[in-house]
Amino acid sequence: MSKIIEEAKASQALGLKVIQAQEEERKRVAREIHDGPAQSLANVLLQTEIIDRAYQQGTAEQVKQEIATLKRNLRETLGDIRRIIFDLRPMALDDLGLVPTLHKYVEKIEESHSLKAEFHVYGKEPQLPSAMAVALFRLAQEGITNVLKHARASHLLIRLEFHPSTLFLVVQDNGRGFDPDQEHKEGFGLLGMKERVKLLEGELQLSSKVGRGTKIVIKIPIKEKASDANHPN
Amino acid sequence: MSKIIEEAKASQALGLKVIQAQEEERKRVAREIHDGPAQSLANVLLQTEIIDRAYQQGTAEQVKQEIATLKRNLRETLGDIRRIIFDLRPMALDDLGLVPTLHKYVEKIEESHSLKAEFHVYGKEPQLPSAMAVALFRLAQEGITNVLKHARASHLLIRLEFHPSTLFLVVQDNGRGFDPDQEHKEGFGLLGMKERVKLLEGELQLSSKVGRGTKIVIKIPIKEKASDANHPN
Amino acid sequence: MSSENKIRILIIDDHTMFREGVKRVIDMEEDFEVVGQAGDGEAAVQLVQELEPDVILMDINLPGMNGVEATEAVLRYSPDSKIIILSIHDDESYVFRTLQSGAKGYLLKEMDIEALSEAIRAVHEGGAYIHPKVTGKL
Ligand SMILES: Nc1ncnc2c1ncn2[C@@H]1O[C@H](COP(=O)(O)OP(=O)(O)OP(=O)(O)O)[C@@H](O)[C@H]1O
Ligand SMILES: Nc1ncnc2c1ncn2[C@@H]1O[C@H](COP(=O)(O)OP(=O)(O)OP(=O)(O)O)[C@@H](O)[C@H]1O
Ligand SMILES: [K+]
Ligand SMILES: [Mg+2]
Ligand SMILES: [Mg+2]
Ligand SMILES: [Mg+2]
Repeated sequence: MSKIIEEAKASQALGLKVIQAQEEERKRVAREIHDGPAQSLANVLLQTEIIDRAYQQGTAEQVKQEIATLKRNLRETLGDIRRIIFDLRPMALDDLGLVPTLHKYVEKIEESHSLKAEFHVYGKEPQLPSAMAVALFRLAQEGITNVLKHARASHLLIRLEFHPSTLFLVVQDNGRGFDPDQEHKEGFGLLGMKERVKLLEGELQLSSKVGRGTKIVIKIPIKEKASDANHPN
Repeated sequence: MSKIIEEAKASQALGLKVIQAQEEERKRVAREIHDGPAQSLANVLLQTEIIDRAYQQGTAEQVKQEIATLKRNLRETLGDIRRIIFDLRPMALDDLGLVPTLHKYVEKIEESHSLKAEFHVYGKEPQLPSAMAVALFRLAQEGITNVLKHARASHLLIRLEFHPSTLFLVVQDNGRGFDPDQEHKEGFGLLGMKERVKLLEGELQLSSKVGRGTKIVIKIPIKEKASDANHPN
Repeated sequence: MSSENKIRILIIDDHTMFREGVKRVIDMEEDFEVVGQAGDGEAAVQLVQELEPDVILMDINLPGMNGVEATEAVLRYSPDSKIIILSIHDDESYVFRTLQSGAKGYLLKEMDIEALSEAIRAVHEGGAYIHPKVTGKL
C-alpha cells in the first residue's frame, strides 16, 4: 500500500477521532441524564400511582406522607438536573460573568478539599465575549484540577487581573511541583490549556520546580471589538 | 477530548474549532435542559401544592383531576428529557445501525410535518465506524432541519448510497431554494456540515437556486483502515 | 375579601406553563390577585407602568433582556416596585447580583406555597425575602 493512501487513511482516522471525542462527550451526558433525572422521574410517576391508590383507600395521613415523599423526590431530581447543567456550562458565566462564577467555584473547592483556596481579583471585569469567559473558566478549572490531582498542596491561589487591554489568570500552588520538561508522557490537560490560550491569542507561562510548587500565568489580550461581539442573553 | 488534541496537533486549527464547537454545544444543551425539563419540574412541584390544597378543601373529583394533570405533566417532562437524550445520542445508531435509525427519523419527520419525506437506500450498509455513522446521522439531521426551517418544501428526499469504497448521502428538497453565495451572514448549520465532511475527508456539494429547491450531495470515502480505527462499543 | 384590599401581583416568565402554575397557586390565597402576566422584560416595563402592581414576580432567564436587566429597567421607570426574582439557580452569586439590581426577594422555582406567600407578603410590607435553601449558603 502506498504511503499516500496510508496517510490518507490515517488522516480520516484522525477526523473520526475528533468526531468520536465529541460524540463520546454527548454520550456521557446522555447517559448521565438517562441514569439520573430520567430514572428518578420514572420513579416519581410510579409514586403518583401510589398516591392515587392511597387516596382511594388510605388514610389522610398516608396520602399526606406520600405527597411529601413525592415532593422530596422531585426536588432531588431538580438538584441532579442543576448539577448536570452546571457541568455542561455554568450558566452564571453568561448571566453574571466570570468573577462570580469563579468565586463560587473556588469556594466549593475549598469546602470539599483539605486545602486553603483563595481567589483574588484586581480591577473590574469588563464585558467579556462569552467564548472568552468560558475559555478562562475552563483554564482555571483545568489548572485547579491539576493542583488537586498532583500537587498535594496546602495552599491554592487563583488570581484574575483586569488591565485596560490585557488580563491575567494565575493559578498557583505551594505543592510538590514537577519538572515541566519531562511532562510529555501522559496528560492532555496542560496541552488543552495551551490550545485554548492560543485560541485567545494569549500566552501561557508555566513555572514549576520539584518541591517548590507550581505557578501558571496566562496572559490574554482584551480587544475592544471582542467585548461587544457577544454578551449575556 | 484529550487524546484527540495530541493527534490533532498537526492540524491545529481543527483542534481549536473543536474546542469552540464543543463549548457552543454544551451551552446549547445546558440551556435546553434549563428551559425545558428544569422549568417543567418546578411547575410539577407547584402542582403538588395545588393537590395538597385541593385535598384539604376540595372535592374528591377535584383531587383526582389534579393528580391526573400532574401525571400528564410528568409524562411530558419525561418526554422532553427523552428527546434531549435522543438529540445527544440516538442510541439506535449503536444498537441497530445507520439505516434503520435514519429510516425511523425520516418517518417521524413526515408524521410531524406537512411534507412528504422519502428515504431511499442503495446498496448494503457496511460495518461503519461508529463515529462515522454518527457523523452521517448528524449530517442528514442538519440537512433535514434546514429543509424544515427554510425551504417550505412539499417534498424531501434523503438518499444513502453504499458503494465498495465510497458512500453518498443526498438531502434534496423541492422548496424555495436560496443563493448559496449569499448565505454567509448567519447560520452555523452548513458550516458545521462542511467541517464534519472535511473531518471525514469527504466532499460536500450544495446546489440551490431561488425557486428551484436545494440539493446537498455528500461523498465520503470508506477506508478499510478507518473501520477498525473504532467500532461500536 | 374585596378586590381593593388584595395584593396585586404581576408575573413575568417566558415559560407559559409555569406562569399558569404560579397563577393557580396564587389564586388559592384569598388576599392575593394576579393582575397580569408577560413573557419578557420589555413587556414587564410596560405592564408595571400600566397596572402598578404591588408585587412583581420576575423570572431570571428571559429572552432578550434577562431578569436582572429587566429588574433594573422596571426600577428605572417605577422606582418603588417590589420585585421578587424567580429562578432555577440555587447559586448564591445569583442572589447577590439580583439583590444588587434592586430586587427585594429571591425565590427558587421549586418553592412551596408557604415560601411563595411569605415572600409576597414580606416584600409587600417593605421587607425582603430570600429562599431558605439559599440563605443557608450566604
Ligand atoms: N500543579 C501541579 N503540581 C504538580 N504536578 C503537576 C501540576 N500540574 C501538572 N503537573 C504534572 O504535569 C503532568 C501533566 O499535567 P496534565 O494536566 O497535562 O496531565 P494530567 O493531569 O496527568 O492528565 P489529564 O489532565 O489529561 O487528566 C501531570 O501528570 C503532573 O505530573
Ligand atoms: N434547504 C434549504 N432551503 C432554503 N434555504 C436554505 C436551505 N438550507 C439552507 N438555506 C439557507 O442557508 C442559510 C444558512 O443555513 P445554515 O444551516 O448554515 O444556517 P441556519 O439554518 O440559518 O442556522 P443554524 O443552522 O445555525 O440554526 C439559511 O439561513 C437559509 O437561508
Ligand atoms: K421560566
Ligand atoms: Mg490535568
Ligand atoms: Mg441550519
Ligand atoms: Mg425563563
